[in-house]
Amino acid sequence: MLDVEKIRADFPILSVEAYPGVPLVYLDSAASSQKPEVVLAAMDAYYRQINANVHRGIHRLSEDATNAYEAARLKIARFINAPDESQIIYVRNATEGFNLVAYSWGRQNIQAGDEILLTEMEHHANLVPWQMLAEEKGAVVRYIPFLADGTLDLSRLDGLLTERTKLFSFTAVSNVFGTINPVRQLVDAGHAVGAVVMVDAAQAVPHTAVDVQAWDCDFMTFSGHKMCGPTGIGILYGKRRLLESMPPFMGGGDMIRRVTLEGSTWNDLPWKFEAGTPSIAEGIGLGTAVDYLAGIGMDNIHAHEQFITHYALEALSEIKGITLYGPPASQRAGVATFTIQGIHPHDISEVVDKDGIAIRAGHHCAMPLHLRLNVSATARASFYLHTTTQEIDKLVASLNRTRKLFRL
Amino acid sequence: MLDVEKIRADFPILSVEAYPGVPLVYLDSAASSQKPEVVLAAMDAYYRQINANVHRGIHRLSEDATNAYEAARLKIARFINAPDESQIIYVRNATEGFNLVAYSWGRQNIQAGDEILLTEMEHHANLVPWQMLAEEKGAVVRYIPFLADGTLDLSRLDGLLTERTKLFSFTAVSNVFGTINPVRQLVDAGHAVGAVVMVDAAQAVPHTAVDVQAWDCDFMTFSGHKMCGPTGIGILYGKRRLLESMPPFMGGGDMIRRVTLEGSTWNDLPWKFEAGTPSIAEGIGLGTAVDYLAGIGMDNIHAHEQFITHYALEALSEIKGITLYGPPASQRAGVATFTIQGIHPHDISEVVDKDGIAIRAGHHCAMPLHLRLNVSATARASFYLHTTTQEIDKLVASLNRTRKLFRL
Amino acid sequence: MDIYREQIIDLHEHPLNFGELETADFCHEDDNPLCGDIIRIAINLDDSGRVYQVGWTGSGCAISQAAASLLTETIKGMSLTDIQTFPPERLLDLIGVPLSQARRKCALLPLKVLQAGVSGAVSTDE
Amino acid sequence: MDIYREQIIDLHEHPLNFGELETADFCHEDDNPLCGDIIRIAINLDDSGRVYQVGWTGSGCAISQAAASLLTETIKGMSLTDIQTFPPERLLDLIGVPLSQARRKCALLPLKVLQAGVSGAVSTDE
Ligand SMILES: Cc1ncc(COP(=O)(O)O)c(C=O)c1O
Ligand SMILES: Cc1ncc(COP(=O)(O)O)c(C=O)c1O
Repeated sequence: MLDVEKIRADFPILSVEAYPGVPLVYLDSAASSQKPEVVLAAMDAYYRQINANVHRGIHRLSEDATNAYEAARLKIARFINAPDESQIIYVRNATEGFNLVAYSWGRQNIQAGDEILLTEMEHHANLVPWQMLAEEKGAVVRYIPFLADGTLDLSRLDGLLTERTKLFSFTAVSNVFGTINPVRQLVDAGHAVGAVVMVDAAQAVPHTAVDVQAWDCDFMTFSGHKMCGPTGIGILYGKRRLLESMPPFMGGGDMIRRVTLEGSTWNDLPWKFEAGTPSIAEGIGLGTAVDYLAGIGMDNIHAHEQFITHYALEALSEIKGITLYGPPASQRAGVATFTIQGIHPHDISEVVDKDGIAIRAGHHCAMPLHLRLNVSATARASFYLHTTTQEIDKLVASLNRTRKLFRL
Repeated sequence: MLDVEKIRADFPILSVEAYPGVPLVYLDSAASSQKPEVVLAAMDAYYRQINANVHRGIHRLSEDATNAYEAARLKIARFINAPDESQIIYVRNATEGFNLVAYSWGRQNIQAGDEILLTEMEHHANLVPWQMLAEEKGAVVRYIPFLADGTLDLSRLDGLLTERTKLFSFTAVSNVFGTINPVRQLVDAGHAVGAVVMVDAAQAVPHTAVDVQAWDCDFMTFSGHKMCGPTGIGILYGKRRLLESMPPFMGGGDMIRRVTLEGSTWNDLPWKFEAGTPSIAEGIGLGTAVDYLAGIGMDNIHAHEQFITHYALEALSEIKGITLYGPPASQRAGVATFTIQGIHPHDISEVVDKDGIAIRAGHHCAMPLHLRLNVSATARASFYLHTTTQEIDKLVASLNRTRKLFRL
Repeated sequence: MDIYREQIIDLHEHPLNFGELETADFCHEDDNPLCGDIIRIAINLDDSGRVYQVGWTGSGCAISQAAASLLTETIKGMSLTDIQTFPPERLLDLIGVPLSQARRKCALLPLKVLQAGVSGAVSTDE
Repeated sequence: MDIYREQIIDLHEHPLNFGELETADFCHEDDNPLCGDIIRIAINLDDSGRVYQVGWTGSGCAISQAAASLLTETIKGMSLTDIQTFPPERLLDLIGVPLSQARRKCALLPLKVLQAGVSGAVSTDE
């Protein structure tokens, strides 16, 4: 198990007070994680010692910057067991990962009448780009529904995956239910009908060991800011054959081989997809985050989150009037989403915030999921490697106080 | 005038040694600028004290993060005199600014046979996106040539701007020649034929006071990393009427108003164009950079660079076998691009680097410009508010030593 | 715990002017999709064109609900012009707790609905 | 100043095997668009299929030029198989100065051109 106190000391913000005298209890890691000292130090060192534009310079700073930036890419490739670092494309966030595939692969491969299969538990990032693509091309978007326990209704898979399905994209882990989906099984089902399969790993890579080759997915994307890395950086992974066949997404410097007034030719992977000055400090920061997580061990992190999630679901279920959404702890990641009868989630979040507790309230960028649940908003507490049972106890106590405040 | 020694103390990297015993002489600001302490401190403080996802949270960190991120937008709006901060769209870099307009405005407005007018001195960022758009739509790209002194051949303007010209995009300042183009005159000429006019301000905003309302341009873009800000952030400015009429670029969280399984509606400006978790620390860093630059005064910075550029062109012109490209110092920004007979620019850059001097060699992402000059590469020294005459002297001495090394 | 004033909790338990009107001179509904709050306000005017009856329905957080109660109570007797020029700050003052930017949207939803309703009624009249 | 070995400067002044061949068994040209270096290599083989004459032309930085001189000198007497298996490290050793990733591409351009030329020649034969 983790030495959680030692880990907490790695995160400067965890010793900050939310309000004077009120320590911060950060239970919003699923929205964005906090950053350990090493990651901040790596970015700071970059700016103080080797900051320069990459790839194009012969001077020392530019070489050092290029080496650090590309070394980070290699670390990230290893972290998700990508066959080669040229398949690791730096993007801003998971959202850009989806948009890159929708614009580049999608506009080349999706035609009128083709089907795109998603699920009803997707984040907007894995809904809107495909809806936009489908609208442009006259394609059809279909959705796998979920069951009352927040798991996918796999009995519908056979009917929904057909030879018309050109793309199948789904989340590895739901950001609302925490549901851990059977990725390999879904990838295989997609491949069986000839679909290209993309996995939303935004809530998976930060929390469990991910192996893209074991998943066998064609594309996969995630965000750095949810995994101890900085904002402004994310990763798109793709199979080489697909990435090579795709036209570029954005045009500009670095992504070209040659530009003339008549036209241009493209650079090799991964740079073909990285136009303009990249997010250099951010790439380096993410590389350091990956080192940090790997040093602790993704299996250890997962085990700790399992433990916390069990504890939290148990404790929360004692609260009167609470509804908990999603599967049992053993089938989910470190997320506990709930409503309390008679108190709007916004009010819950606002009241517990005054106890220093950061949870999220709203639709969590999953409006269709909430429409299906027939609630306009839920409250969500989410956990990470630094979460303690004491923090869960504080949340429960604060929620009980909130009920009292609302005279329930 | 500037107190350059005081300014130099603001930049931690300027006291770093390039090699043991060899101080760094950074003459590559046009590629990417160095960052003052205040900018690094602002980002560090963000991560240590208020890091959280923005816009969607009710807890204290999220509110503080949102306020800081949006306050930065307002500062940037004021810095370029935008009418309203909702017209300031955060992008990754200037390159993404062009691509956003090409994809969103361009695909909606450019048709077969339409013309896009650029210039032969453009950076790839202002070439490739339009070539890709033109190829998709069957439109035609035309180019204003430049004269021997590196200024635009304005006598060609009348013939090239016609009622077929739907878009006119040009750089305010050439990153190779340093040429300061007559922006307002060009904008007016474009508007006179009904074209939408976009300005590449990547080399302008860092170095001179820019007023988008005085320019009257329809779109304008620049990068944070060239103006004392972090990597991973840039700005697209647009006129409200245009931005409102445009479809979104990327789809995902934050840019939507409502998402259903059937389709989505879009958020207000500027968020309609900002999909997913944004570059929060980077936006805050850029806001601080703008404060820093405004505190020193853009007119003071420009005057200092004028002084340095005069000095540099004078000193460099003494070197035997040198060819200097571009207009006289009074008509250009702080850039000196040159070749030396008998030594390849890569060799020049590599040799002076060992004297601690960072200059750039290559095509500077302006291949068509170099094709027209009929050279495959040039060397470029570029200046900023911290550049001193002593640094120019060192460059000149090192270039003379380079000639000796090459037995010239 | 004084995050929410007693009054806001009171209004949450016992909203003012809550309910449909049998008939209404005009009514309007809108929502705040980002948080899911939804408000519908119905108005009856007297012969001098002033509000004499108002009812609201909807669901949402305590802030938007309290705002609906307070606003509907305050506008009784007002003319449509009074409503159209009703300053948002006045509603925020009525609520009387400090609100973040995000929650401000909740607080102002009822006013947005009301003013949109009035605009609709006025322009239909013309 | 010992950034570049004397030999590299020598080769820059007096390149080896520089020039066109009157006739050639095969020749190939390629460039490194990112830096603009361009190299063309022409080869004549003897009856046993070994290189007995080689000429190169092109322009570029001192590193790519020195590499072209050193490589063309080294391959004399080699078979096409020898050339196809010529290890890049060997060329870097011949150059003998530490090179960054960016400059490595300059150094290896002549080898890339040569091996592409050989591949073309071999596949045309078959
Ligand atoms: C004139 C000009 N335009 C556009 C760019 C592109 O900037 P970025 O690479 O930050 O997108 C640059 C810088 O490289 C530039 O100098
Ligand atoms: C499952 C899932 N997918 C995608 C995203 C989008 O991530 P980002 O906003 O960093 O692009 C998120 C996070 O918000 C998420 O939880």
